[in-house]
Amino acid sequence: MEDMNVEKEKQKEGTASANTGSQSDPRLIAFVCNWCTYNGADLAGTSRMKYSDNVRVIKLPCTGRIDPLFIVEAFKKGAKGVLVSGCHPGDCHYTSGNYHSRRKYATFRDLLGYLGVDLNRVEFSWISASEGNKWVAVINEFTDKIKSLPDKTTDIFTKK
Amino acid sequence: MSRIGVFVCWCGSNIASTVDVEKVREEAAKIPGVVSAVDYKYMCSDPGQNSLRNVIKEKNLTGVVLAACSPHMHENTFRKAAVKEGLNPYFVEIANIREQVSWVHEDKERATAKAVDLMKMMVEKVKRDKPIEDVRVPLNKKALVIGGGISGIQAALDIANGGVEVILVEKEPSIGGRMIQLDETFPTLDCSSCIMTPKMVEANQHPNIKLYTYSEIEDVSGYIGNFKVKIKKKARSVVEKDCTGCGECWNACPMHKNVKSEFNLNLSERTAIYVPFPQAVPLVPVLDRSVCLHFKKGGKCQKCFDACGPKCIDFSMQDEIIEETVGAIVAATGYDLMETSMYGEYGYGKYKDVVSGLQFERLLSASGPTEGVIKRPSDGKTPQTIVFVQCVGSRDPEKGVPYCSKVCCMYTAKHAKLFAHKVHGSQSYVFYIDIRSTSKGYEEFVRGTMEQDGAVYLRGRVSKIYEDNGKLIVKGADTLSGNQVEIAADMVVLATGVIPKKGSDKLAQMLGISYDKYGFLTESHPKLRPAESSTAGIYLAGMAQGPRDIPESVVSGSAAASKILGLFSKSEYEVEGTISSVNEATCVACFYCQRVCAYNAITRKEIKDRSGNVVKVVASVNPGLCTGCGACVNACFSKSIDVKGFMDDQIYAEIKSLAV
Amino acid sequence: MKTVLNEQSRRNFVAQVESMLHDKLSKCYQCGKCSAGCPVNFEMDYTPNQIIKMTELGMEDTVLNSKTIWLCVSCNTCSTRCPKGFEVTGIMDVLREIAERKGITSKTEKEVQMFHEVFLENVKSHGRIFELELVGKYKLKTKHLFRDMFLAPKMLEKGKLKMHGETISNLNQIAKIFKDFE
Amino acid sequence: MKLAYYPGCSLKGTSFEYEVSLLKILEAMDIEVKEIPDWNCCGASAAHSINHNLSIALPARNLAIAEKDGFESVLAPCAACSNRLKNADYELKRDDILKKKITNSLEMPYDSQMSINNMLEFLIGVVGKDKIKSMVKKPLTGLKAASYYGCLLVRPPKVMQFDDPENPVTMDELVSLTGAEPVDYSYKTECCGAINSLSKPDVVMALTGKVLYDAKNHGADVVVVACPLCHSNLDVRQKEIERKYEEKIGLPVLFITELLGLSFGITPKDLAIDGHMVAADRVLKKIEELSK
Repeated sequence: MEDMNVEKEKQKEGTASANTGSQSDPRLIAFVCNWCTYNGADLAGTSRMKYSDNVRVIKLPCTGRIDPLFIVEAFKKGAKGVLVSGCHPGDCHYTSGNYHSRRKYATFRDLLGYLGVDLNRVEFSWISASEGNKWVAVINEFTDKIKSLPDKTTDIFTKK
Repeated sequence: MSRIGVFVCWCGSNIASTVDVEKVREEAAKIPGVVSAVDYKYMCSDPGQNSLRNVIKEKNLTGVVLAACSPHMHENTFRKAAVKEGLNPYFVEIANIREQVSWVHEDKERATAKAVDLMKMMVEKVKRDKPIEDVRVPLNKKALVIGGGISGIQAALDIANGGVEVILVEKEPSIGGRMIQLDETFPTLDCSSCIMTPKMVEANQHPNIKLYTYSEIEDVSGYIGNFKVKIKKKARSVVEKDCTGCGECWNACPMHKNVKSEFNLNLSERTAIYVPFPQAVPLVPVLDRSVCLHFKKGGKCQKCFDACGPKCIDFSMQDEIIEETVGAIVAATGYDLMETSMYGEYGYGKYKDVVSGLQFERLLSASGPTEGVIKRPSDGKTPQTIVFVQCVGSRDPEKGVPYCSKVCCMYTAKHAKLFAHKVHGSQSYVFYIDIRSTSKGYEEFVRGTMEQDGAVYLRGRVSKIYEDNGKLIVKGADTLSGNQVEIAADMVVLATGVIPKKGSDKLAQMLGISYDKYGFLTESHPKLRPAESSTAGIYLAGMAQGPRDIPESVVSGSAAASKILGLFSKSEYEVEGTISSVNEATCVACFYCQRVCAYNAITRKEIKDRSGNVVKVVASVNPGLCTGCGACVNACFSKSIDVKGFMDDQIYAEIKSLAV
Repeated sequence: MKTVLNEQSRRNFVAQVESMLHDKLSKCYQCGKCSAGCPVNFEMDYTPNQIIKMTELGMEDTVLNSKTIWLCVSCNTCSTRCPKGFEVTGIMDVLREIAERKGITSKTEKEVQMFHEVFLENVKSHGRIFELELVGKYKLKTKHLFRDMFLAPKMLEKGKLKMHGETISNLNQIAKIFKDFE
Repeated sequence: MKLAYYPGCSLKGTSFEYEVSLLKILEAMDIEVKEIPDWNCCGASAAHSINHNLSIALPARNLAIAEKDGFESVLAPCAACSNRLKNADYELKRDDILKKKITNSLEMPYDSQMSINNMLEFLIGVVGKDKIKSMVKKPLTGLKAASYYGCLLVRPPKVMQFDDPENPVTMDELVSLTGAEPVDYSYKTECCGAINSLSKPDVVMALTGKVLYDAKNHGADVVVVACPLCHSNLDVRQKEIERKYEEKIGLPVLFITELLGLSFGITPKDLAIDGHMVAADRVLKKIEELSK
């Protein structure tokens, strides 16, 4: 019990300025589509589910709008992890935007790796408007995963 | 220079209990360009909206950020309020600090920090907002209906009765489609001709309907409100306006054998110059040049020409291309029945007395090849025992299609019923897997076939049909009693499955609308937009969308018509302004954007000099078709396309604002 | 099992059953609720709904020789709950009666059949049931001499089994009924 | 009203306790019934199983005699008898051809005006709750009694026209009148298999066992019946069932008339309760203790 309090205190100390972007309190950016995942996140809210507060959401019309360079830019600006999430395959509001996004990322991965981004720090998921619980799970798991990665600033955006 | 106002909403305690709203307001005030930062208990309330309007007016704001609930809740509310003060509605941005902050986090300090971040992001975004005007597309108030079956006719009549001009195009020599081939219709047993023929005549005579039969769509371009359509009117060899439909020509035609009647599904013969059936609309024959002796034997035979009183036979007639501009299109291309050649075990084609359900309709029909007396094709005798086999091709992923054809349960019950009515003392057996009878009066109809008309239903598929001593031996199963059953029948009727009309996929490609893996046209939304195709201005009706019965086809025809009448009730079509636009100066005309566009919204545009020489080709966005998804933006190599409301510089600014 | 449907004999059999049943076989839509609630389903060779279907298909031999018709305890659960109001219990009576008339002896359930026969003989000879005689004759006929015999002494002691039966006075009338309807 | 009484064979034999107790409580309530003269067996389960016409003709004779003797109402305490009498009446009403054949054979007319009552209908409908309530001298407070209706009283409902076939309550109401507590359990109307009692004892024990164990598991001290065939299975075969399923039951099975008799203060001996195979001693002792 005491230990936990100590832990909590520590956490608070570390976040005096809230989200220093350090490895222990990483800044995460989520690029989500307006129709499925943004609504899924809203549903988590209306259902009063609780999840990690490290994430910042950037809303786009569709995952098909996500330029891979947005991901690069996010890491450049100090994000420790980037999440891309849209409608499930076949459910895209714009018929096929999420397929474009998926295909683009498949080819873009290698380039990210070449740039020195640990590919564990980028995640793709499909979260529908009815999956508030999935949004919560994905955010929490992703945050934990990023926190567990080796704390080397060189991991991100530095050519090895 | 931006003059931004930030409004932080408490939402009572919904936000204020977890987010330090005053802190958010203080942080907002520090941002360069923010000239006003206030917090208020309920921004969405009337006083809240009034304060928003007052500040816009007093501080002459160029942009507004509301740190409040989800944009999906009140974005429109605040945009409307802003518009009242003369602000472009797209200069209002929402930072979602309720659904995505106060309701999902507990640590007030950290939640406040996140709320500040989201507010800052939106301030950066709104600084870069450009005014967006909704797009208005002019409408050509004329509709094209493709397909002259019941759903197409219904759509055409409804549109025409709404006072709008309609062009109705039918591939076959007569309108009427599949329905006019049917005998009586379930569950009321009213005769198909009796209820269909008046509609056909009405369509033909309607002042607002222009009818093209024996015609096909050659090309479609354009977009909602402005479709350019090319219709190929095939050479009929008969001058329509002069023909009286007297029949002298086909009576004179020497080719009265060996040519099978398509309308009667090969159960009878027709002449080279013919009308498919006596009630055809228009009652004008077509000369089938592939079998006509005049064309096969170098012009010697001209018996029809000689017989024709008004001299309207024209052997030299050519195909004609007609161009029309329409504002909306209905695709009602209908269906075909599955070929059963892959069912060798059922002997269709091998045994004359194994017929399809549609053939049996013709045998039942008073205007059919047997004048409504049920005679089996092999020897013309009236069958005493008929076995009906359901789900032939349907629900058979191995050989046929996995889906249910929906109408077979009902028409088989109808067949068995009419057989019992017409042949006294006869017996029918029906092999089925499930009985699907879900509309009004349907279940009672099927039960009546069993309980009043004595049809014996056996739950199971048929494995094989073979001939033995003049009888068709049907080997089936009755899974309910667990028995293999063998029945000696005089005739077998196969309820063949429904597939999309041949060539409807090509038409769909021409129209730029999507279709599923079977070829059925797909709805814009399977539940909420069932009458719309994926492309604005193109609507769907009838079996082209998937198996359905007559009432449903009529409903879908009317639904498409009402959508079009609704569309045409305004002078212009309005499109949300958040669409893509091309920077023609930098576009290199690679057209990668065109490839990713799911809406065919990108077209080639030629830029000409004063003397009319093409100096440059660029991509151009059709505002009538663009939905603003932004896929093209990412496909562009030269960064020449951007999507309004979500422009590159805005998103980069948002990311930058989150820098740590 | 393989069945070759003979249309004429199917129709004859269906007509016979339906006239005795005062109900139509085609009413049954095979939902299986009868079989679902049947308390003796576990012992049957065909479920009640199968019996109905096979009767409709004219599978006379199969249904008349089935165990099911003799195992049915006439509890009427099936008929009571039948959504189509079909006489499920009734069809069992009808099929038993047809089997009896045809002289078909159930191979596996002959005890049931014999009990009914012995019972009616008992009624025929006394007008009422003389239980000791009924049991005795049944046991002789089925050769199950010792089954349930352990119950007898105590039942005798309790007075449940009477040593003498009652015979009604107007036995002639009973004889006439049997003559007219047997 | 002249009340005819059709005892049926069981009440003169294996279920004599039923008749003894019935006549005792009728006497206590001062109600007179008259046995149908020269009645014959209704044919019960056997006749309808193999000879439909006989199954109508046999009970029809009893009804015709009763009618001829001027009765309007008949009490058939045996559930099987009342079931067959009602069935015969039903068939004669709907099948004119059969009716003609049968009345010809009997050489007696039958007008189909007879009201046929099973035991429960008789007690609630003819005697009346108030009368019964007024007779209760020794309320059986604290006794838990599971009413077992079986099949024949309630099914088929269109013929029996008695209570709710899926959830009958008439006997439970009578149980409540005695002061005892009705037990709610799941096998109230499940079949005990009586028709095949002698010919398929294994099946019958399986069915009867379920009823007894379920009643016991729901806390019953005693099972109450209104059918001699049910009684035979539940009582006479109970020991055997215990042996077969290796679990003690020990539930006395009383006729509803016996339960009423006890509450009227009639001695168990006068009600012939000692005629049952499963001794009711413990329950009787409990009743004695509770009444103190």
